[in-house]
Amino acid sequence: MNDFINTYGFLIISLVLQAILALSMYLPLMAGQLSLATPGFYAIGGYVAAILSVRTFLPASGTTFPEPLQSFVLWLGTVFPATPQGQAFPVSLLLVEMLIAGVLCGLLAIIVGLPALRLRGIYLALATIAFVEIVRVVSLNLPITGGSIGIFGIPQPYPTKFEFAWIAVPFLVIVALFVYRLERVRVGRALVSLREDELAAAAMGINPTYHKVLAFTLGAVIAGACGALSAHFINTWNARQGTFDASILILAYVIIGGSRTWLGPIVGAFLLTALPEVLRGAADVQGIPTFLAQFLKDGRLIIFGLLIAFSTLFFPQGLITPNLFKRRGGSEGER
Amino acid sequence: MSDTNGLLRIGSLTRAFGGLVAVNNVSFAVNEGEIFGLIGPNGAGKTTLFNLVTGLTPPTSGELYFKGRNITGSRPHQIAKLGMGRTFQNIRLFPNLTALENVMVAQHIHTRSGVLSGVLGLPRDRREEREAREKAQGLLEMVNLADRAQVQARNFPYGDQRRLEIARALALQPKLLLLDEPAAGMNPNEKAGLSTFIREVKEKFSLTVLLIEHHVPTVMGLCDRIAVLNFGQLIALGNPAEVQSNPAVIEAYLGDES
Amino acid sequence: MLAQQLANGLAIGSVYAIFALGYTLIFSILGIINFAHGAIFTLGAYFTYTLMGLQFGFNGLLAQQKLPFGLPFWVALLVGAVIAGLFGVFLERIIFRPLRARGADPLLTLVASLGLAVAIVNIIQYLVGAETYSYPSGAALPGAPASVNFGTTEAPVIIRTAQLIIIAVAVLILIVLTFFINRTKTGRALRAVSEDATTSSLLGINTNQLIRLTFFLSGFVGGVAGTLVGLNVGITGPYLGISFGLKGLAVIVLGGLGSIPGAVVGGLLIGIVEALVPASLVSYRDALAFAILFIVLLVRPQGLLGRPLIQKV
Amino acid sequence: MSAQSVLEIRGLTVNYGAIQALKDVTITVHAGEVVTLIGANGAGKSTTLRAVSRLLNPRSGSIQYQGKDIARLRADEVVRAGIAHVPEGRRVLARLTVEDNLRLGAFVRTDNEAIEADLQAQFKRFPRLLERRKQLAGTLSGGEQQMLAIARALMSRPQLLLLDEPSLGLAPIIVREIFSIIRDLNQSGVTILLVEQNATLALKNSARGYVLEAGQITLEGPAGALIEDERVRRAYLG
Amino acid sequence: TAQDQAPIQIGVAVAQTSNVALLGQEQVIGAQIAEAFFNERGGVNGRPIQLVLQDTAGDEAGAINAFQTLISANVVGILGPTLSQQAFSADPLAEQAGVPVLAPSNTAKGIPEIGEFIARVSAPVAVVAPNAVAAALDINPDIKTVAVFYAQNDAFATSETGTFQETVTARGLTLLPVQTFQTTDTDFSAQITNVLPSNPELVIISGLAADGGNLVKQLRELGYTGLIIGGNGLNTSNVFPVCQALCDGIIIAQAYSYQADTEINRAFVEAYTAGQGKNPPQFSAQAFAGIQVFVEALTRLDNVIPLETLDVAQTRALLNAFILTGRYDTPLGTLTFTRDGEIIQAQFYVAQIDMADDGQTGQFVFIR
Ligand SMILES: Nc1ncnc2c1ncn2[C@@H]1O[C@H](COP(=O)(O)OP(=O)(O)OP(=O)(O)O)[C@@H](O)[C@H]1O
Ligand SMILES: Nc1ncnc2c1ncn2[C@@H]1O[C@H](COP(=O)(O)OP(=O)(O)OP(=O)(O)O)[C@@H](O)[C@H]1O
Ligand SMILES: [Mg+2]
Ligand SMILES: [Mg+2]
Repeated sequence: MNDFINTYGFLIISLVLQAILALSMYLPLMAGQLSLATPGFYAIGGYVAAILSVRTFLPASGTTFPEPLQSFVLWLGTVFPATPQGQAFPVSLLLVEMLIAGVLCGLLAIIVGLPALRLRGIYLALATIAFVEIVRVVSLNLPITGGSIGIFGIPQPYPTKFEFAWIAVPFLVIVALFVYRLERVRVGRALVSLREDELAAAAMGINPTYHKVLAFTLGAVIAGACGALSAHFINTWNARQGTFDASILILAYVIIGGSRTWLGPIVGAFLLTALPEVLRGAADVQGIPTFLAQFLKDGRLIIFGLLIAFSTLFFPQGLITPNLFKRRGGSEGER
Repeated sequence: MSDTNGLLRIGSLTRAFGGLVAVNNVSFAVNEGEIFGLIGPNGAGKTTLFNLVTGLTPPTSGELYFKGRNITGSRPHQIAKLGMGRTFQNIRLFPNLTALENVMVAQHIHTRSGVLSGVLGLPRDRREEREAREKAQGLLEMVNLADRAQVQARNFPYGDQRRLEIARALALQPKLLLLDEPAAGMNPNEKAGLSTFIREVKEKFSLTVLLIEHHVPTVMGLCDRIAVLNFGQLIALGNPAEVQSNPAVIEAYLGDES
Repeated sequence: MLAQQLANGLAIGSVYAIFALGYTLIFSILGIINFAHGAIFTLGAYFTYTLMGLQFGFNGLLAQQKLPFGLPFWVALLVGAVIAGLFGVFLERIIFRPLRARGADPLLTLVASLGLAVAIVNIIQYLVGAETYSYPSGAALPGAPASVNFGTTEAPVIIRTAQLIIIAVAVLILIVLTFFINRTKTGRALRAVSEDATTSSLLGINTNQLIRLTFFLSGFVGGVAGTLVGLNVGITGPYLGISFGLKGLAVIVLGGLGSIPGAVVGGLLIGIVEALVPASLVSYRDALAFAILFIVLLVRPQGLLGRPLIQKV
Repeated sequence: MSAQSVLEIRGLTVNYGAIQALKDVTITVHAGEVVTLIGANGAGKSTTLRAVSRLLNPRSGSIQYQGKDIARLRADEVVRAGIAHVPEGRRVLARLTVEDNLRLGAFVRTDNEAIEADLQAQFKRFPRLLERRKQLAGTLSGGEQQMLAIARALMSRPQLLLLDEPSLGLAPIIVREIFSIIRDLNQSGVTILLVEQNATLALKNSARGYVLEAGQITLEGPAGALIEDERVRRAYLG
Repeated sequence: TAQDQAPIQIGVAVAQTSNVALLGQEQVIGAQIAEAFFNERGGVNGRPIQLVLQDTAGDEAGAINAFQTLISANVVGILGPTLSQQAFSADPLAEQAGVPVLAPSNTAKGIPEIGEFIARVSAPVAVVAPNAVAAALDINPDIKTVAVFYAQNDAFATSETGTFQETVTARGLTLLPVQTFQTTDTDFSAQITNVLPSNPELVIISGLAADGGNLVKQLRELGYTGLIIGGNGLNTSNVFPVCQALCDGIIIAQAYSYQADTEINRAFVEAYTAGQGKNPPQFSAQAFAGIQVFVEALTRLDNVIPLETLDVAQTRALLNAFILTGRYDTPLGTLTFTRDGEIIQAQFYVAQIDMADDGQTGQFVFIR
């Protein structure tokens, strides 16, 4: 058991964090908005935590800021004291970082979302990818984000990766419960009606802009806080954490898992994150022929890709559909 | 424009699509409590006029007043909130939602529950949710769809979808109900039933109804007054008898043998 | 200097454009973003390499292998592109058609194409390694100079020959495709299928056959593009095409989804914007390109040449 | 009535998931006839037409067209065999022009000159379409779209025409026009299976009729007899 | 003999997939040659070694997963990961678990400082890079203006360019505005146009093989005739197919020379050439050296305390101490470590690329 946790502890927490990101992308999708901005907010959240905990904001010897910025920076330095060697980073501060990251991303989401959410479908997707790219390039250029090397040596709140479960699991549970409930109440119904038919929804008195920005912002808050947690979790943070590839991968979680109910994104994230590692593990299973073991190792991404492609055939609405929960009329006769 | 003090006043409304003037300088008023018909040949601009009134299409020029307020340029959800509900000529239900959910969505403006309180399920929100559900169920009963409340809207046959749309519009508790060809796709028997139904809900909810319909007996039997559009222009306005005998209307719309 | 930067933009942009042409073709007919296009593009480059009878490197299953014969470059390019086209048809048969038959969400199709892309890229790596390959220099136009100066010696406007070939071929493909789609009966049927496949079948259109044709054309164009880009920058590994995925998407969206001239205009425009970024801001180049894309979309939500999103209520 | 049958539907059963939409439906249409199918909302009229044009797969039953089984053909092959379907809800190709829509109606034909002539004939029939020739079909008014859908179906010169509520959303003048077209077509030898809510008008223009209730045929007979039938009068003629 | 006993497992966590695989594949080859080579010579006092390969792919999570798997598999030490950024996230795990790590190619600043158990056999760029500038000035003492290009999204290229720029300034040369690109770029004409009108006499490129090779090619095609220095990312025969004949003359500082005339290097070159048909690149040599350090340190340890008497944790801890205190004659030359784990390498080289007339094959000719 201990062995298992040692080997797979990191993976298990990764699953949880990826599931949170999947839900963050699911929220705007609930309102029919194909936003791929999640990795952008995730990256920003991570930088917030990295900068605060590694104290990169503190001016290197001698540099001073003009007042009142200087006092603010000094004050920030007292709030986030240096973590002494060999001592754990206080969990309370980690939670504060998550909060700050969430709020910051939320505000940014409103600013980005108000203009961007006038776009639809693929156009919106691309505008949000543009956002992700801009965040990436800017963080490559700023000194405070450490350029392409990024920020490393982020202090650890726990001695082992698996213990991040103390924060990650409740975080996922809260987010999942939130989305689960949201789907069943007034605001959630308004979001879904926008996905179904925006014009008709507007004619029923639902303010499209407000609700779209709301869903987008909620997603951003979650992604930002998740980024803050992840920065500690993977020790280092750099511009490669929030990229187009991540956008697409998270979208795959949501779609493969099922994009019409809260459980889908979670299941999708679990499966797709675990799969390459399961294949890695399968190669080490005793007794399988060496050629197969070799292929499982070298070709594991081939299998991964094919599984993604072909699973869509068997679950054309995603793995988890609302019909799993309630019985509704199907349409098998339609060609 | 100044003499009438109707619930809905349309002043010199014009809408052009490129070179095509779909609605051309139309003015009239719909009085509170009446059933007002809008007829005219295909492509005369009736649906466009509906879209202008409900804010889905911005006018090229002209003005709109609803309950005495200038609503020109208001957004659709704002107009809906003021008390205007509508159905669509090409049915626009929320296809993957159940009939019940379709109706509940339309109660949005009459419920309060916010994101957090709703998610937390505070007692007040639970009550509100339950009431909304009951009210929606009641509306479905009125349109005879209560037994299929849990069926997704897209699985309803055409005629039932029309009725569901009406139920959904009623859930807005509108002052003014706009129906775009509500009887399309119904047989004469069902059309007669629909007429009765419209009259009933009008009384029950003290509605004003603005209605587009091509089925002449339905229109004539139901409406207090009728406006006739042709090529975007208002060519006649009056009670059914007047309109029916108007030579211009016969020529453009009814045809001679009716 | 400005003229040279514009020429640079044209050159960069033509690569984006030629990549985007096949990409947009599938989008315009099927309404799906086919991420596997980047992989087919890459395959095209490798097919041509193989058909020229050139040898593979030291990694992968096919290490040190080569065909017993070798075709001249342009013949290999055409045959390779046909194989790439057939490969597209094959993917259509095994994934996209079944998905259509099951009424899958377009996003799911996108994800499936992503899976295919991952698989293909890794199959390439499994077979021939991650090494770089290239066609022999001068393969395309033996004896031609490496670049052509369109300006004077004092104020040079230089474009590299490989890029001139790409520009020429991109324009040729654009003309042929535009004519085909707008002027022929099959083209009209294709547009019908892109609107509504069910209704099209009610008009006697064999939708599956046309969609197959689309995949063939897209794969063919992608194969040609992959080879030409390989000629320009070398076959830089299995990720050659995938690395264009993001820019390619930006290009077809900027140009207007489904618009074939839009792909070319969008490609050239992004290329020119990138080239005109002042030297001091060059490290923000990608951000600027995307910022401009963002702004263009806010002003013209349907892209430059896209048809406005009509919604008759 | 002894004419050979063009369309023979036997024992047709169609399910939508768990819902049975048609049960053991049997309908015969003879060459040169107009046959009307009436029934309440959701009775299965559209489903019947969709099964014939192969937009859906029946669970069981046979569909024979001119003596050949078409239950295994693809939708486009059915069109090539000579059947045109004006579907419920118009389904014009929204982002193609009116003219493109019409030309696509003749997709299965290769006689280019005759196609041009037919195009002009449709424009003559529906002058509104001529006016709107270059307009995108999706921006037409509802009624205009309906005209386009009918004209488009005629462009394939069908031998059997399936019409699903052709008068839906049309002004009275145009409705009359549609029925005169139906008569003309029929006189020129086209066989027609008509679904129509305006049952009186439809039956007046047909030879025979079927009444569909909850997925089953409950009545059939000569049109005149159906118009007189008390049950039909009460349920469908209002 | 070596085959009788259970082998000692050494982990190798490098990028076998993703777009970093180009480098990772070279490392795997080097490590595998070392495995065969040392087992042939009796392994660790008669006990064979066995490599346990885990793919890190190109990202941080992949590196962490690979490291976790290896740590749990009870390897005595780990060679890896490929990228510095991956090292920053994965190495702390090994540090925590007390597993010695040798970085085969992490040249960024701060790697050995991650912890006691982290050391590297890859000399930091700051040490290697200046040699190339010196060599260029030897060839052309008239160099005045220098243009610098670097791949902004690559940690390695970013730190390398810093060193290059410092060297250039320190030597009193004029530095033109620095041009950046991304490793995924394929067209560099815009950047080239930015500097070419200023007539630089030397161009320095920090990037990876594909982008760097294309940059060289396009510089030449657009008319640049001066000297070109390539950073360590271009230090692989994989640039040959990219710039072909135009690669000719690129100056590259080396931490390794296949011409180094030592016994171990001759053996390594022979083994590599037999399998791969070309001369070994630096990445393979460094991976070989990494395994060699493990083997020799294990051997010394075994001489002092027999390995059978130690459990895994003890082996790992002692191995780390033995690694840092040893002196190794590797293909890279003689290596020792500082107490931090920083490499002290005795010798560096500068090579120039010489392309054959067909423009397809080439070799690195050592000039220093
Ligand atoms: N978005 C648009 N772009 C171009 N033309 C349009 C647009 N919307 C409507 N039209 C045109 O405006 C005219 C009026 O259309 P509208 O839908 O209002 O007609 P209608 O009176 O409702 O007709 P029907 O009874 O057939 O529904 C039509 O000729 C139509 O083609
Ligand atoms: N896609 C579908 N999925 C599930 N059920 C369907 C679907 N389409 C139709 N049905 C059901 O099949 C039955 C028959 O529908 P159909 O559309 O054939 O009726 P109809 O007679 O044409 O009615 P209308 O006059 O309203 O057009 C109805 O009960 C309807 O609910
Ligand atoms: Mg209308
Ligand atoms: Mg029907």
